Amino acid sequence: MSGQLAQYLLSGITIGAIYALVALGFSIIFNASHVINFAQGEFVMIGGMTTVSLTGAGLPLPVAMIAAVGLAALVGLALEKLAVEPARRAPVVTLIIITIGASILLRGLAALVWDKKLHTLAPFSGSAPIEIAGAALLPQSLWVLGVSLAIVLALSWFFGRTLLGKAMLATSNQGVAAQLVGINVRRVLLISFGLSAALGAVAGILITPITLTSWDVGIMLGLKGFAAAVLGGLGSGPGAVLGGLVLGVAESLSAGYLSSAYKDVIAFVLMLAVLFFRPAGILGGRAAERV
Amino acid sequence: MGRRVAHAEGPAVSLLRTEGLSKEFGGVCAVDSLSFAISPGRVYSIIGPNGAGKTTLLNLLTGIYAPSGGRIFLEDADLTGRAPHEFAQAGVARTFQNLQVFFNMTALENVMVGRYRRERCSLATALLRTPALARAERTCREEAAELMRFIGLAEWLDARAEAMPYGALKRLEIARALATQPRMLLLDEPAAGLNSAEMRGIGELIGLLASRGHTVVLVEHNMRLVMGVSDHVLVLDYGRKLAEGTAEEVRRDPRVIEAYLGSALASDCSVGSATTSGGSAGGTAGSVAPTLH
Amino acid sequence: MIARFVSPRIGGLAALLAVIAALPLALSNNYFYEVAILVGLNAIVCVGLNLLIGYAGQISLGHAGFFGLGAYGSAILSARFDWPPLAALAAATVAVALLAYLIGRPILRLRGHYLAMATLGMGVIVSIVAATEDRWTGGPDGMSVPPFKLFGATLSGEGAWYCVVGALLVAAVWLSLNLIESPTGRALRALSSSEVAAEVSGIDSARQKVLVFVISAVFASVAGSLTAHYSGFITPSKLTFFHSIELVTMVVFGGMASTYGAVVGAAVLTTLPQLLTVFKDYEMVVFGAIMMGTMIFMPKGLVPSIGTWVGGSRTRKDLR
Amino acid sequence: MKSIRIAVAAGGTLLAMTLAGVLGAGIAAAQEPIKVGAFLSVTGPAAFLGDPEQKTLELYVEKLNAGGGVLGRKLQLVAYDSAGDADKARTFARRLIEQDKVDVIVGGSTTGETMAVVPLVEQAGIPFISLAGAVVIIEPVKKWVFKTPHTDRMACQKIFVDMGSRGISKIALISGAGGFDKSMRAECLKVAAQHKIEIVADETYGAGDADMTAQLTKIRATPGVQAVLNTGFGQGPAIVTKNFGQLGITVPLYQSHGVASKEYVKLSGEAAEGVRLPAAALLVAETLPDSDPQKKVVVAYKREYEGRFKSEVSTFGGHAYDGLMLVVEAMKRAGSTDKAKVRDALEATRGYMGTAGMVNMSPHDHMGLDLTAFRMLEVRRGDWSLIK
Repeated sequence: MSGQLAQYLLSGITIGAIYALVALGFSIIFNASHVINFAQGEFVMIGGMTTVSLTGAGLPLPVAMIAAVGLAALVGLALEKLAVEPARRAPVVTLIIITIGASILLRGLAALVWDKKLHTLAPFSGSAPIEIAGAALLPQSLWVLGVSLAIVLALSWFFGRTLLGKAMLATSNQGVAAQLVGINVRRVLLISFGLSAALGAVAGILITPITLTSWDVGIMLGLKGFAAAVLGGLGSGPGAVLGGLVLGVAESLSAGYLSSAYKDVIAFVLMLAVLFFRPAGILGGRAAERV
Repeated sequence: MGRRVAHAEGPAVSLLRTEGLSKEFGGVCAVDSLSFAISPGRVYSIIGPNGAGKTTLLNLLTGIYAPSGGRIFLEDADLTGRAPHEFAQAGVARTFQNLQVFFNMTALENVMVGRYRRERCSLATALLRTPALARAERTCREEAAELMRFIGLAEWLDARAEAMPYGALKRLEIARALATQPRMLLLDEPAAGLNSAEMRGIGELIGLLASRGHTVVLVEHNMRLVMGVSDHVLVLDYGRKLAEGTAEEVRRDPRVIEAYLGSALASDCSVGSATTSGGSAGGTAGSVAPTLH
Repeated sequence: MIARFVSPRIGGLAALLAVIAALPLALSNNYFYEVAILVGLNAIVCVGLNLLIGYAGQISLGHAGFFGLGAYGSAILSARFDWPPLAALAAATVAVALLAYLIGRPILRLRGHYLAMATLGMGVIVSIVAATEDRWTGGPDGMSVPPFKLFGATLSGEGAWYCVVGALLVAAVWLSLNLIESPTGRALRALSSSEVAAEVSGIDSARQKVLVFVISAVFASVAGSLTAHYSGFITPSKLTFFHSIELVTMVVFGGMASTYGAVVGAAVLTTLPQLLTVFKDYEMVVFGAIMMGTMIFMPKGLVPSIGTWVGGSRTRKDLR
Repeated sequence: MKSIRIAVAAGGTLLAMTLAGVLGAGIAAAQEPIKVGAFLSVTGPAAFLGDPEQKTLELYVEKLNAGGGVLGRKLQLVAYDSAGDADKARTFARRLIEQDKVDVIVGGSTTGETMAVVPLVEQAGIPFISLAGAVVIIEPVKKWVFKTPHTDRMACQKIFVDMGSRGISKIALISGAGGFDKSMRAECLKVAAQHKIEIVADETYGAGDADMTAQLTKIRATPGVQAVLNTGFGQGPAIVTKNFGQLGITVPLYQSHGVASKEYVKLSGEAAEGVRLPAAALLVAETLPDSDPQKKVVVAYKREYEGRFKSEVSTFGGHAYDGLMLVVEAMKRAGSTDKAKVRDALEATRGYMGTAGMVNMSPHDHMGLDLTAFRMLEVRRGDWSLIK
């Protein structure tokens, strides 16, 4: 039985780490622009699909990865410059629709450029499961976890230590003030999109050996990642990771002990509960938007 | 127009009363156990250097903040901890330091919103627009228009709020507040950002309101305006009552002079800053108001 | 003076009636009727949703949930318990109204993205339940729904449906126009502009939000029930997050805070996929591009933009 | 009145749009060719069904025309993407019937889309060949509705027979949330008893789930499980298979015909070794003995498809091929495209050899396949191999 529980926890952590990586992307953009980018899942897809097709074309994995991350970043920059920037002063709904339009567009392009089939990558360090407390864990999951943590550390350093990072934080808290003290807000937003797109791509590459990838893999991942980000507190890096892990563990525990059919419902109910009773999220500093 | 002659008489009974009213933000007391009473039909001014807690006090008196301690009474009714709309329904109306005009409506509609308290109708009535409602709406429109003329906004009757100049918007807020037929009207820096001519206009308006028996509570930086119109002045400093009395008494009070000389500059530039914030009205909603409960 | 605030409603309704009356001349076969009917049904949802999003300024990414609850409510009651469709529709509507009322208060305390997320989550939950409870809903493969009966007579034939839906659409528009012009409508517009100012003007904003939330949910539910009976078959695809997005897009595309905008938005986005079939594989790309393009270049939405273009700048109010 | 002008402007736009809809829709060519209508989920969750189906139809309509068409007339394919959405499917079917005036409809990648359309075709009286799996499509028999794929019930039976031959009686079921998955799960639960199979665990996973180890762990912990059956298609089964290996579960794993493509083996890697599933002969075309009557047709289709699209055949494309060919055969035999005649001819189909197997239609059977049409396959060394 305890082995069973251990397995549920490990499975939860595996899924959770995936959600966490996607959630981080949401948080970065939200931090800088207070925009929820519904195309975040598509960055994940681009990362995975590009890597797959490039390795398929014979490129070595590392090269393919770098190219994929680069491509995603470019798409992110383009999205900000061409779609979000022009509508920055528009109401939340408009921005939501723009990013959703972008996600549909990107998905459509992916289906044209590549195909509508499922693809996968070989796990980076073999598929021999690691035995922990009578439970099996894929080495790939460790990769996902490790990289998420590394990214969180890197981000906290970036936002806490570097000038640009501080500028981005300032922009998120006090757009006007930031402008007054000479921060180039537009540039910050641009960078935030590029950054989170690249991050999404990294996620897409890392998780492909586990979840497989396809032209429309972004939909569900985007939704769950979003939920995780909200759960942990929009805009908080550690919150995103925690939110992801909580969501993942909640899912696998409810799949194990309650009902696998309703595990997603349970995940979203959890999210609603957090929204109702702690709108700022588990680790969210700022409270829900004010009057 | 609400002529409440009944309240204009018998200043013995106080209209609004607070007992040990306090509000702290993270340990800092913005308003510190404040007790005072406002008698009806007068112009009651609250002054004090910047950060003295004037706006906080106003937010307490309109239910936007829930007090951390003390009580608020409107005549005998205890309004402590009530929601802003309950204060409004009890007869407390206010304007805002940085404009809170409904920019998605015409000026007239803004004033009509003020009459919500009286015009509100059942959902069915609203959906079916019964003849009764249509009639009520017509009178509502006409009376709102009349009120606007009275406030001196005749030329803006059909204008969209977003198209109106700052000075007119300041008056529009007052009109909207009056439209609720308040028993007490709270004005938060009505002169902030106005030129001297407009300021004189506001002064005259306040005088006119008082003469019509309205109870006006005025929070204002501009001493000339305050001293000109006030029957009674309350001086705050660091959230505490520093002095209270007629304009004359207060002006002569050494503590007041001391406190003011100390921060004369502050009060000046604060008027300036109020201008800028007023200029970007609408967008600055977040800065005044905390979350409603 | 009187004419000033009566005419926009009369004039607009007249125009709408004219269009609905004239359209059959263009509808050369049942396929076109079907598209027109679907336009009408979506338009009814959007007119309601516009009260919430456009006027009260509250987002909902979960309205497909209410649409679907109405649809499945009718479907299950009439198919599994052979209730008369009209009674089923009524029961479903009441149930949805109650649900909306119950979840309305906690959800509408949230703002902006948090509200969006909460409503989205609510919608997702509904759609998962519908797909899982196959005993009742037939699961992802859906279930068939008996035809609609009005006072014993079966409502069949595209023409008949067209008339019913057309009449209902006019009614929906009329109700929404009335509401907006009423004190309640002003209260909604007020709180969407400045909630604190609305409150100090004596408006119980929480209550008003819940009220409009319930109204929009009811509009969606009724349209959902009718859609189910009309197409005679229903699958969870109409409850999904994507359908919610579709609905919101219709409203925003047509023009927020414009009832006719909602109608036009529904018309455009319902017919668009039919037009885009020309693009074959490029359909999605084009659709996405159109969504983004209109939002970027016409953030005010189609009708208000045309309005300002036709009648100068002071028309937004009249566009109700 | 400005306001009226606005209202008119709004009304005008509405009218204009709908008219545009009318015109845009009216892209119908000359009456000359035989029109084959199709609505397939080329995008959306079931894209991997609709995509090969559409490709196949395009390919073979082209080939037939190159070969002089049917009854001396060219074929014209009118295909719409219903994106797995039943309501879209219905509207497009209506469009095919009313607007494009097609002679026959081949399509409906999923059961939901098919069932939503059935009332329409029955009412309009037009031959309709569905490419979806569930039994409900042909049970009870509907006058104008036929289908080419094996039913999910047959798949269950085929699997249970094989299990029986290995002495397996207690199994665990794990299925996805999709229509195919749930429908097959239901059928398996129905027929299990007849084959003396007891289902001791019944787990499900959601669409787009990334990991099923939780469900599989629960199954592993259930006492007496001798085999696991996964009903589902797409991403799910591949992940189930991976997790299955990852958890080191040793009992045999059965998959459904829903994953009958090389893709599945590729995706699930070595974990797929030993997995068994029922599928059409198409998957093992080359390895079939030359004696096998089906070999010629499946090899031909495989070569055509892979030669043209440079991607593995899947049985789904095969279903579309069978659908089109059945119609063509029927038209030839009927000697006309008259809907009623074609329908009768379809119902009279005997001994047609397709990618799915030998088709013998009858008034009580609008699919015409039997269990022999299914081959039991096992993954050996990363490829399919026949089990006798």
